[in-house]
Amino acid sequence: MAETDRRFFSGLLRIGAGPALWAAHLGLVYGVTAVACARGAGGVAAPTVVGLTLAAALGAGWIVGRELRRARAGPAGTRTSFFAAALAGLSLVAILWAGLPVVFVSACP
Amino acid sequence: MGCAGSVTAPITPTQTLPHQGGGLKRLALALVLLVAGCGDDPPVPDFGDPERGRAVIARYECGACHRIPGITGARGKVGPPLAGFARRAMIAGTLPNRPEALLAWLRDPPAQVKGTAMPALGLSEQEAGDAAAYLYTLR
Amino acid sequence: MRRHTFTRFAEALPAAVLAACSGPQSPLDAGSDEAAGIAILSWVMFAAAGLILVAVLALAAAAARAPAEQPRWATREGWVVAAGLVFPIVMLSALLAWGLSITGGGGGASSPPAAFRIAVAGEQWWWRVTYLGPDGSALFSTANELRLPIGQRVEVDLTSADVIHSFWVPGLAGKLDMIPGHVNTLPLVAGRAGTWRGQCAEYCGGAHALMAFTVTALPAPDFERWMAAQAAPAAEPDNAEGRRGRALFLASGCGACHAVRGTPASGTIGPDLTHVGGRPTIGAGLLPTQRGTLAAWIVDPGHLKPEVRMPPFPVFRGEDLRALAAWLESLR
Amino acid sequence: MSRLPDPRPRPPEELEQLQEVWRQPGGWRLASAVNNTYVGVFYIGTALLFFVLAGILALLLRIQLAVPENDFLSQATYNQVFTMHGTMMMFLFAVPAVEAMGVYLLPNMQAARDLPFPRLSAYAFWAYAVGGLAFFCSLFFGLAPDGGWFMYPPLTSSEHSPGHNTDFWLLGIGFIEISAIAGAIEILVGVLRTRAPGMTLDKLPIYSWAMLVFAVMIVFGFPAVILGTALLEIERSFHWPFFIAEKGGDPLLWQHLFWFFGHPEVYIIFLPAAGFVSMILPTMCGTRLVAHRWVVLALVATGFIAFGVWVHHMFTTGLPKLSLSFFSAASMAVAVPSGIQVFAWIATIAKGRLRLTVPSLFVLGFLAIFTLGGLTGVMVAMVPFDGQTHDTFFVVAHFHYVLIGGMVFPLFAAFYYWAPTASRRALSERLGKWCFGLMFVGFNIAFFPQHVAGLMGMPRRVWTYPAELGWGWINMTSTVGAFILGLGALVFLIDLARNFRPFTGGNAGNVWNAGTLEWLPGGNYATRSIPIVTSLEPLWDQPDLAREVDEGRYYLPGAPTGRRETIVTSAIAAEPQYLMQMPGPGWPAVLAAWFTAAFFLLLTVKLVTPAMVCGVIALALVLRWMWDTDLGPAHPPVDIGGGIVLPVNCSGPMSHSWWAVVVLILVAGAVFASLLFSYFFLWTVSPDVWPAATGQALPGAEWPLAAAALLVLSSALVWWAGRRLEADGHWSVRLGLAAAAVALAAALAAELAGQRATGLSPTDSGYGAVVYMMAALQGLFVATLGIMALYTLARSLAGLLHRHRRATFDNTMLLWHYAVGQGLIALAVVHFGPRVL
Repeated sequence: MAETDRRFFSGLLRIGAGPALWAAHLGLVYGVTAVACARGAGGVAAPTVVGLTLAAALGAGWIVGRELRRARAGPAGTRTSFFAAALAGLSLVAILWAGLPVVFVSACP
Repeated sequence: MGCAGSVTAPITPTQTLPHQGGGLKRLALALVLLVAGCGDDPPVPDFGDPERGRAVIARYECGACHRIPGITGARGKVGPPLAGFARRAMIAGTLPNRPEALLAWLRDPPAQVKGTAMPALGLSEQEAGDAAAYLYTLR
Repeated sequence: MRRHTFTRFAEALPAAVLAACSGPQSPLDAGSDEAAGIAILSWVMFAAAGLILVAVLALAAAAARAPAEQPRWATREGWVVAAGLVFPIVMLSALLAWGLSITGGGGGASSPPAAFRIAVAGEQWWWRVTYLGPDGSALFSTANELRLPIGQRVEVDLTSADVIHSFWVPGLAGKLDMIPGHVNTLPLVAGRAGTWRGQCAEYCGGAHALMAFTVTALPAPDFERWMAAQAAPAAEPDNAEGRRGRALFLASGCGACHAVRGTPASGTIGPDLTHVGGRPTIGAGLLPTQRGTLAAWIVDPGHLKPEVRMPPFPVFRGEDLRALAAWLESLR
Repeated sequence: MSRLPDPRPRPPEELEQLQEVWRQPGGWRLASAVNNTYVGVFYIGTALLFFVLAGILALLLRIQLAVPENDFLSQATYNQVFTMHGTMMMFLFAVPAVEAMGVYLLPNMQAARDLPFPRLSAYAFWAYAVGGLAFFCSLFFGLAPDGGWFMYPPLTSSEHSPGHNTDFWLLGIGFIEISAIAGAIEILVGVLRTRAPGMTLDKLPIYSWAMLVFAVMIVFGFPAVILGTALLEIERSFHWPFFIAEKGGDPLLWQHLFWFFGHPEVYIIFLPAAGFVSMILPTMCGTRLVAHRWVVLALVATGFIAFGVWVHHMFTTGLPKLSLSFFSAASMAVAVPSGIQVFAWIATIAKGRLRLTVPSLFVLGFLAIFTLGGLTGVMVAMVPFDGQTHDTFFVVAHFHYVLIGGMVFPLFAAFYYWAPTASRRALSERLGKWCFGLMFVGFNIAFFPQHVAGLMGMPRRVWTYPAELGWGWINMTSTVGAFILGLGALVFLIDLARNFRPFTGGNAGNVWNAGTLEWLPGGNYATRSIPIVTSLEPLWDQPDLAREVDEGRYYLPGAPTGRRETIVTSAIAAEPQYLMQMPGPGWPAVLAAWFTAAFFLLLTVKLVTPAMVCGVIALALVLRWMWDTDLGPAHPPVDIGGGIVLPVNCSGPMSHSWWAVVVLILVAGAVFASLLFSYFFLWTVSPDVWPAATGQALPGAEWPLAAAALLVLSSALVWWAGRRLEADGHWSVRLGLAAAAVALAAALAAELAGQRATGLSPTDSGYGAVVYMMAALQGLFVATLGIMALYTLARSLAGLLHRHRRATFDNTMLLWHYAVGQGLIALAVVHFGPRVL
């Protein structure tokens, strides 16, 4: 693989990290709730969702911080850092929003 | 038509029906009837108001059995279609199509024609009059 | 020119929305606390959306007016971020929290226990309604109508006999689907006396458009009377026409599909007709129940409701048809 | 690079040769054209045809609903017509239209001579056109689908829809799946690898960004519906109960699969349209797009988040409220990027001086309509509100605001904006303003009242309604508006007929004074020479660029290898990597599409033997077309100007075909992931049909272990053959491939034999069905790779496969390793799953 292609794929990974974290979080909280409710174990859903949300939010926040530091460090790849940081920031908001329902809504009907 | 809302006298069986004549004759007859209908001395019936009749017909769902022009959704096929009712010679194939016969028929069909499938729906005299008035607008 | 179009459009908005706030099947004409809560949410969202729309359009119009010199905000990225990113996030966070509190409000431990349960099965294209006793056994079965005691919480178990349907009484609650293999439970609490129209909300083929029902809320004593009457078998006909109608019904095989408790008719394919004359409608909200519409339905249901499962019975004529319809009408 | 533009005179015969190489066939042979400027226009025209046809269906629906208890259309006809309207608008108009615009515009915008796989474009177009028309004609035989455009089982199961109607839907969708995936591969590789030198990702036109996200979304979104339609057709034909509740299937599985595709689909349609707007506004305002990087960010973010909102179509299915709320939150999140774009556009309008041309009007109309559609979108994302408005006319109004506002208005803006690049004359500004006015006013009269109808309780998909509900006046208003909207579309068609003159060899030129490369002068060959790109709007920043490009002063001013060719560049920095030779007009791809269409059509009406004949012919034609590819270093390296010498064609990870196979593998992986989801989903809802509950025996460990060993062996053999190819050990390559194919097939046979030995049948239960479906999917790869192995062998025997000409082998190898990996995961899930779950 050419050097330029490697840069392409590593950039892709950095940019995709935030959204991937959001997607994983959404898939996990949805899956946990679905299985817990289907198997009559609704009690485990809420704490798990809270834990997953905190972990994912920390992860997204860490990506934002790291990319912002990178952007400040030098001009090379600033654009990648911008996209990576902004997408991770948006993902952070989306993760917190996805975790918010636990406060208001009981897990299973 | 300019005569909407007014009610004309029903065609009696003694009159020649327009569809029995040739083209020109039919046209002439139609014109005559039109003039008769819109003339200045229409026999204003005292038995009902066609607009109220429309509501009566809708309320009693006459459209479940009959196709009735001007009534939303009235497309029943159980009974005969009522388009051109005012020009009908007969009611239920046996009664002469006159207001008094129609009123009686609407209030209690089985009492007029024993074997009819049309049930007595319990129309009041006023309702029957209004419904009849509407039916006579169907020319 | 543009500005005018926009302004006019914006002015038309609230007027048109206002027109929708009533009607026999309007979710904004609330008959329960739940529906009222959703209606409030709706109105607040309409108002906020109206304001935001007007603001955006006004901004676009101002921008398009080609000013002598460009406004300073226009070239700033920060402005786009503030208006397009920060503002939506703040607004949506608030809306989401409020919406979630309404979502979470319905169930939970705080709500009173259900007074009783009703099983409703969607079938192409009508509603089989079974009132259940405390032990889950069927008390009686009816069709295309529910009656509820005012102020009591009732749980409706929703199932389907064939395809997916959706149970929706806008005046009382949001809709909930009826899915083969699933039992979905919808709590209903009617806040006042009244009758609401409901309709199947998930396309279920053929006569989906003609699959409605009514829900009537009654004061407790009236409701108890109705329950007792429904549980009783069909009344004995008190005249010759009625007896003739019943005999025809039983002799013509109607009982293969329909049950009339108190007679040998015990079919379960179609609706239980024990008290059909007392139901507001026949054909699942299609026509008011009267002997005329019953007669029309018996002779040619497929014309009134295309693809209906009931076959036509043109064998009933004249007096026979009248008798049959009269008997059914008398089953109150 | 500094030596460009090259001031020296060009050889006189150079332009003539370029024209000759890119000359299009005339007369009826025009149908064999594969060049994007031709296929793109055919494609757009066909999409427009379906827009008109589906629009006429909409008018029929509106006539029926205009008054209560109407009987203009019968119930059965209405149900077919609304299903066809939705299906055609979504699958035969919207997706193909934006894809077609991409095929037409992207190469011009990136100053490439064509997209990297011209015949694939032609194949995708013809399969779509022929299949789509056949699908439409089902209406005339009463065979049109009538289950609604999202075809929920069990309404669409063989029990409740025994006729061919549903099969026609599945057929129609099959075509769109094929052509959408083909188009996505084309566009993805095209955007990443065929750009003008110097067009780094910073300088990539925003429309290219939009199409990049579009293509990625198709790659990950369509597989869910591909699998869903396959499962439904298999259930209908062979009674594998994926969606039948009594047998442990679940109707909701379909809804998950369908909406996992269906919601991203909305953005698949919207993003390219947003791309149009971001291209048109700067031109019309004479200024650069404000917050450019934020707009790109918004496109990318939308592409991601759109995959997290599918459940918001299922808010009323009785899922746990907490689960619903997650998706309510995600639906909020997807609104945010749209906000960024809207304000970036407004800022751009404010920054520049907006010329009120027809494209500008359509863009402004879009802004108004789409904003309202977005706001109602936020409303229906609220679970309680959706409970009341879901499946009502409120939602009908909402998605027409989003789709017509968000896609059709920008598309019309794009038609008016870019017509001068395809036609000798621009479209008429006067007629265009009428068209816009009628469409804008008609649209709002037609659809705004539908919000109100929904709030008065009117459900969607009802062919009639009772008068006493008071919905009559609203529906009448809506119908009047629909006809005004239709009139607007008619004005557009008149304008097209009067002014649109494509294929004349010339065009109207840069009439709007735009800054991007599609406005460079040129012919069928695109631009005479390919410029170095140094900014986002090169035509604004380099006033002489157009002239210099047309004088051949930049890269590749001729056709040095004597064939059609374009420069392949690296994905980020757009550095020239090699020169790709491309095919000219030809029939194999076109005929292959026709026979593919015939195959599916005949299969739908259960004429199996003729269908198989057509299928084999189609396959043979595809192989015939492939035979001319993988040219190897057919020509010594070429000096493209500016001191750059490029090799001709290329194998390995740098080649465009390798990238295409990678994309194909992503598609396959997404299909497989959807199947894995189905497996676990069915386990969640119906554990009672799983072996733990039924006592169903599981195959002994020897079966999966044998299968796994064979899979690994097969991969190893292919890897070894690849090593031998490097040494030109031809017989080892052939033997290795043949043995690998046998091992792959044997692995599948072992898995099937193991399952059969337990007595499990796919028709038993949802469990049996999904277990055998894993094997069936693997079987598809065994068959495909078997054919590819034979084809590779044939090329080897014909002397067309060697060390420097090995793309065919590499692509087969890549897919092979993927299939082995997929097979191993499937074995693990199928055999471990029931033991641990």
